[in-house]
Amino acid sequence: GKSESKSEPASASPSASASTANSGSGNKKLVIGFAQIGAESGWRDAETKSIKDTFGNDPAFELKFSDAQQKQENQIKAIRSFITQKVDAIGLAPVVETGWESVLKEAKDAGIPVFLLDRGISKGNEDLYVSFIGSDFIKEGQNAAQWMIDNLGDAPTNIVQLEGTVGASAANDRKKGFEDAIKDKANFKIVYSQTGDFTRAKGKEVMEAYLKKDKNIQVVYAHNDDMAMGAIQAIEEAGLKPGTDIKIISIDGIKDAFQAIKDGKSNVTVECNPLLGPQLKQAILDYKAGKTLDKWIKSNEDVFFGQKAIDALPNRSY
Amino acid sequence: MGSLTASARKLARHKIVWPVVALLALMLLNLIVMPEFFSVEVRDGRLYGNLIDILKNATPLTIIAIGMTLVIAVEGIDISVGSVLAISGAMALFMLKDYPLWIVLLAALGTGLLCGLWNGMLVSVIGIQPMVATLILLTVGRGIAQLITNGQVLNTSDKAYSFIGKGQFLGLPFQIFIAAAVFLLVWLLKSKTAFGLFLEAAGGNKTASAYAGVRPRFILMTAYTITGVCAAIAGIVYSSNYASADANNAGLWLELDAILAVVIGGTSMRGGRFYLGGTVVGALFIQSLTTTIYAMGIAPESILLVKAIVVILVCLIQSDIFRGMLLPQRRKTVNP
Amino acid sequence: MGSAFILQARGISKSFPGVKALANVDFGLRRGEIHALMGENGAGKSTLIKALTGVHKKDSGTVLLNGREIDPKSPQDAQRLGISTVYQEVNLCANLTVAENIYIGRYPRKRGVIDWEAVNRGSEELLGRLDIHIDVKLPLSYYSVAVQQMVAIARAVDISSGILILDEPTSSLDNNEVKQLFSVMRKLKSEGMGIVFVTHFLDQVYEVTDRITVLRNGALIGEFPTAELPRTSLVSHMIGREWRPEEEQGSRQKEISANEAFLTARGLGRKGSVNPIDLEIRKGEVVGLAGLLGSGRTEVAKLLFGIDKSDEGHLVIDSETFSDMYPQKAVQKGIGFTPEDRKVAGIVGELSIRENIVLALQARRGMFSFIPVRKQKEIAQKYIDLLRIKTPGTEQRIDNLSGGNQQKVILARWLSTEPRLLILDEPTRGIDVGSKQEIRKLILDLAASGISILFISAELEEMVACCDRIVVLRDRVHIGEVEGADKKENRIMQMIAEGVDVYGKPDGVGA
Amino acid sequence: MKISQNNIIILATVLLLLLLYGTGAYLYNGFFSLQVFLNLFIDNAYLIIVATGMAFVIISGGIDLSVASVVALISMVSAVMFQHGANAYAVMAASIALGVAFGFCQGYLIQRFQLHPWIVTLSGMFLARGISYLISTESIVISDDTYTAISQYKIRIGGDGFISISVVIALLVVVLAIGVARYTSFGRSVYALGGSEKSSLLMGLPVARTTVLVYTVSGLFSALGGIVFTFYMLSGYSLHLMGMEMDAIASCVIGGILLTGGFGYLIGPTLGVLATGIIQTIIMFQGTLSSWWTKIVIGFLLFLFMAFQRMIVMRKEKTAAAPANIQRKIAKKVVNL
Ligand SMILES: Nc1ncnc2c1ncn2[C@@H]1O[C@H](COP(=O)(O)OP(=O)(O)OP(=O)(O)O)[C@@H](O)[C@H]1O
Ligand SMILES: Nc1ncnc2c1ncn2[C@@H]1O[C@H](COP(=O)(O)OP(=O)(O)OP(=O)(O)O)[C@@H](O)[C@H]1O
Ligand SMILES: [Mg+2]
Ligand SMILES: [Mg+2]
Repeated sequence: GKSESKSEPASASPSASASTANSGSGNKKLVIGFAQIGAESGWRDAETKSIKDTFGNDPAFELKFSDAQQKQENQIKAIRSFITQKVDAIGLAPVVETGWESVLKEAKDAGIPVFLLDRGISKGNEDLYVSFIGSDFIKEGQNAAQWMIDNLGDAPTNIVQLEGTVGASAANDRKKGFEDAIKDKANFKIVYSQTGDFTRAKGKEVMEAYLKKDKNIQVVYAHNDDMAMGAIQAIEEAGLKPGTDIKIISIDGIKDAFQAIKDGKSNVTVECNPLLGPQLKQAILDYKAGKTLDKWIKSNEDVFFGQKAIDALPNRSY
Repeated sequence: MGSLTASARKLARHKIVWPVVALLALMLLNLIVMPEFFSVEVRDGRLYGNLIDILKNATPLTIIAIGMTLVIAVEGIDISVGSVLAISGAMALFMLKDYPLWIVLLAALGTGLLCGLWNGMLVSVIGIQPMVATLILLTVGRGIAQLITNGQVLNTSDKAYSFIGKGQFLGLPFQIFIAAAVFLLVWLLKSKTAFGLFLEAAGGNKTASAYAGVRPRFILMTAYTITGVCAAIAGIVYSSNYASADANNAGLWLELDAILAVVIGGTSMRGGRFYLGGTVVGALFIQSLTTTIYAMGIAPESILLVKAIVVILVCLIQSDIFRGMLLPQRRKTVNP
Repeated sequence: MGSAFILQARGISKSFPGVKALANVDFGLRRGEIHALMGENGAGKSTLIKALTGVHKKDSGTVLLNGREIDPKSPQDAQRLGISTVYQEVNLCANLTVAENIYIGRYPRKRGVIDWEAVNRGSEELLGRLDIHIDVKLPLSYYSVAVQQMVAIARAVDISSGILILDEPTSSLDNNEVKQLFSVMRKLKSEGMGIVFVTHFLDQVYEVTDRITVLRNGALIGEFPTAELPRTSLVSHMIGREWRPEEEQGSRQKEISANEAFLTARGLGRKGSVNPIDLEIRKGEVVGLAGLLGSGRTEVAKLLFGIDKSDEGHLVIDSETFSDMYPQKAVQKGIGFTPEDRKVAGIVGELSIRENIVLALQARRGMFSFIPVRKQKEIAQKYIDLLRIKTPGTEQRIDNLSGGNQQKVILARWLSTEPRLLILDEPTRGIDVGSKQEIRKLILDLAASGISILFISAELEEMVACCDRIVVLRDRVHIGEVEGADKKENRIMQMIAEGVDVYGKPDGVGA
Repeated sequence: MKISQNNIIILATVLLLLLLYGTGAYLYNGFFSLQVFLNLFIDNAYLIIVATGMAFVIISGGIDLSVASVVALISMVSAVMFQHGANAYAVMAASIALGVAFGFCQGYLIQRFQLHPWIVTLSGMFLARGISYLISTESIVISDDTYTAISQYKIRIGGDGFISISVVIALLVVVLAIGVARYTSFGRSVYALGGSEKSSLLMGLPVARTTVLVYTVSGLFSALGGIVFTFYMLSGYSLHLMGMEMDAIASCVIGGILLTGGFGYLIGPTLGVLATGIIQTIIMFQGTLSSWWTKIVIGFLLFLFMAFQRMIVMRKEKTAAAPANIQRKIAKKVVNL
């Protein structure tokens, strides 16, 4: 306890000087406040790490990072606190689309630009932020479906969908994108759809139950890789071959998914890139330089399967 | 006839009856709606089926609920069990890379022991109220687990370690035997030593038990420590079953299920008498409900609703007053 | 006056699982009388009261209030009907202040909100009438059982309109409080109130009551005018066999001063609680602790047993010196302690009689030398028989026992540890005449077999009869000791009153 | 000098709050500003209200785990009602009715069937969330003019500081609660019930009614909290405030309310909320902690707070002397023996 509290004033003093005299002068550090959702998954941690590395390693910036423990109220509190600390820009990964009007308006009134990361906010509030940097969950769902349509053709296909946490926007959109894309393909049928809470454990448990019930399953579509990893275990324990007997499609692109594709246990992972730090930094610099920015800066993403996935594996950092 | 109803009434007074009835009712429902639910076949020399899954997946919950029973018996509560599970799982997988299995297991169990001691100390020595004392570890514990895993999901392919969670023994999942062993140990502690008596006395009336020469603080400490160790065992089983340690999600909200299992099992949250057997049945009931929900294909949005209604029904069945209301005519015949 | 019944109960029956607590009992309370309800422990007195006031649902029978049938469903109902009751165990909320306990549920109001001024003033007055002068703004838990009992009485007296029921209100009061209570009761009686009074003190019955109803084993034995019922026949009715007054025990004469000391306290004290005290208890000696309510007797006992930590002085037990005593160690050293407040510090309500009895024995033997259940049952049964505890079996929950029987179980708990020193704080509280004598006899027998006893009782008479030596406390200070010929009630009282040791210092007592 | 146990805890808590706040102000520039302080209230108005409602339940010896879900449900119901063009005041009325009905049902189940509050309110927690899910799994924006206006209205205080209407509501609610607890029969019955249910019954208190009412009050406060929270968020979402019930309980406990019932002041929850709020603010101003260190530090600060609080209380308990006046009076009585 002691050593900690001793070191704190030391680290706090430069930030204090920065935040008091930050306005405009180019030589001063730019103070960025980032309101992260939490650390609910490895994906999220990779995003956090990317942001910390990007700004932490750049002497021109100072990062104020806040972890909201998955709670919107905490994110709002964090933004309020950033406003009172007079930061130069705010980054926000909104935990949910709605409910940001008041606080973002306060930020706007205070003249602080806001950048959204990896998730958007509800329509009609475009004037409250500068840009949204991130991917399109609906598109990810569509991409997942597209791979299936491309590779499985017209064969009658029964699908198990492992949904994310009920109510989470990633779950809602990945479901919507996927279901819309196969709506008019009669051979694709989602036979079971259940939440796996984005976790391996639940993914496995749910899949176990379905395997007992039904022998006629061709595809597992999981809203994230973790649930797919769980499902793969369940399929193996049922004496079937994941990736062959039952095809595995998932989203996110974590390292384990690539490994699974390499091992032949999974088929495809749709990337959802968490490494948004550099793009955020660029956007802030551009904004400070007075450039006009796209409202939606898409993240660099891809769909990985087969050899492509195997080739990419060594470079995966999360 | 008279003696039959008399013995039925005597039976009804046993706390274990109602959780068993609830479990049977749930199974009956399954039997009617989906007979295939009960099919058990032999695959690769082991039993395979929903019932086996229920037993298997209920293991971590059962083990933790057994610990929780002890804490609740001394009028306490431990809401940090989920976090402790996460820490011990993370610890195990983190060490597995570099250390032999027995050290890994000892370290994981030791972590749980320390966590339990910490909770026990806060509650019995410093005197912080149990829910908040364990809330501290609930918060800190996740942080520590994430610190160990560096925020990533750790994986393992260690065969020996995987055996704990995935292995088969006598055709059954090995974890079932772990749960059974934990139950047996705690049961022995309860009924072959005076621990059970002291625990119930301290839970029933701390002052009076202190006056009788029992040391309630020591008993409290022990109860929390055992719970910590139970959570650690559950953490090992859990991480081994899923071959991964997920610091963020492992054991999330498990404390609520554990408390539910204890209460469904007939132990009162007000401390005192506790029923280990009831707790096990309660845990099995909760897992059966989950598996049933999956097997029935209930929509994800409705799961909570179903769970809420079932829990209330089960508790109502356990309430003498409610049963009395349902069977008013029976009362009259009982009394004269 | 007059013989008009205000409360009349006919054919009341009540069973609990395994127990027929009341069988077809009639009871009548007249206007302006004090009516004693008598019976052994477990006779059904409290159950009758609870059935009348809606705590228990009676199985059958009718209750008439002023000739009209009533059926109160809860104490609240009964109160509304004008029946105010002090139940046997103090039933107040220890977390609330004294004043609140008196006024809760019927606060005086000012502008729609509770008038705390009036509450505090009113309760001071009410307690003043009982000659209790305490800070009414402190939580009730600060005060001893005796004070709590007086508070409960004050509350009930103030609520009552028509009928007042007092279930063993005097069990832990000393003479002075009892006197005050009686004067209040007489006043209420003269105002036409009917009062039901339960007690095990025969003196009190004859002092204040007009009529006696006797119960035995849940059945009505009869109703008698007090003046026409001699004591011996009252007791005979209660116990169901011939009672001879000569059964009253003789007092102790044996010389034990030659024995060596078992326990010696040297300058043992605790700030704010007990002034440093020297105390010696020899083997086989019965030492009494006398003093008024709040004089610190209980606190001395707690210090000796280690419930409260002493902050000065030390204890010598069997020539071993201890400066920090705690109950477990005390138990291991062979000390036993029956606390005065059995509800808070004595029984573990949820557990069975068996478990309550073996608890201390087991604590003494430690966690791992477990007494098998079969053996536990034997031990429990032995003491149930020895102390004549009225219960269907060893597995009965202790809180289903009558008050007196619970007290016996606590006594059994300590007897079963075969202690070398037994500290008895009001052990005969709430115990019926017959059993009380047996317990006194037991104490003497124990002492004869070499066990030391520290005896605290509100009844000086009882102490004088049992003790070899009596230590007198006043305001938490040891002011003297009496033994031998000095051991007389009035001398002790005088010592307490004067606050000094008027008879000089007996040997072994320091300043 | 008499300080009852309640007072000590409150004093200790206030002392520690000042200490905590002072530490923050010392360590971080800009921490000691009016608005940072006012933000504590703005951001936690709903929590203050909910925790105060919870305090009644806890003092009565019960617990209410459903509060967070009820708040979420109310945000959801409000949003849906607005979608169907309801009037803002109708929505508020409906919210209150919903909360009260919900609380009443829980109280009824607990009282009538003697079920343990943990279980009933745990089911209530599942139920309220479950209903929210059924209404919609998506979050819904609220764009009602009245709500927006209330939400954005700023009440200026001392120069450039401001608070929201919600803060005023919260403070009013707290004052009201303190009054109810101290000056009404209901309030006192709650304390009695928490002290001993059996004694309360034998003393003739309306135990059944009080029990039901306590949960109804908690439902009402959850509804008020829900309305205030809806102002704060202007959205309905079924996942709002996951786990907030623990925050509310913790606030009560930090504020000196005993979970075993019978003890505590109604100002306690507010102090508790402020304590956790300040801890969070310190962490935000610190601004370099990783997610996991955030958790560890929050827990550690919470631990320090509780440990110091206990230490102060224990010291006081030790030195608190027995009431001295009783002995004097008794000495006089002896005369008439
Ligand atoms: N709730 C209960 N459940 C079961 N048995 C009970 C219950 N209450 C009382 N009894 C039994 O009823 C009988 C009468 O008890 P009661 O308390 O009326 O005795 P009492 O005359 O008041 O005795 P005491 O003088 O010891 O207070 C006892 O045998 C007791 O064990
Ligand atoms: N925790 C406490 N705080 C303040 N006062 C207390 C506390 N405990 C006891 N007292 C008071 O201290 C006084 C001494 O109590 P104690 O029980 O030792 O007296 P006693 O001599 O045993 O008398 P009796 O048992 O007849 O009441 C009592 O008046 C009691 O109210
Ligand atoms: Mg009685
Ligand atoms: Mg005493």
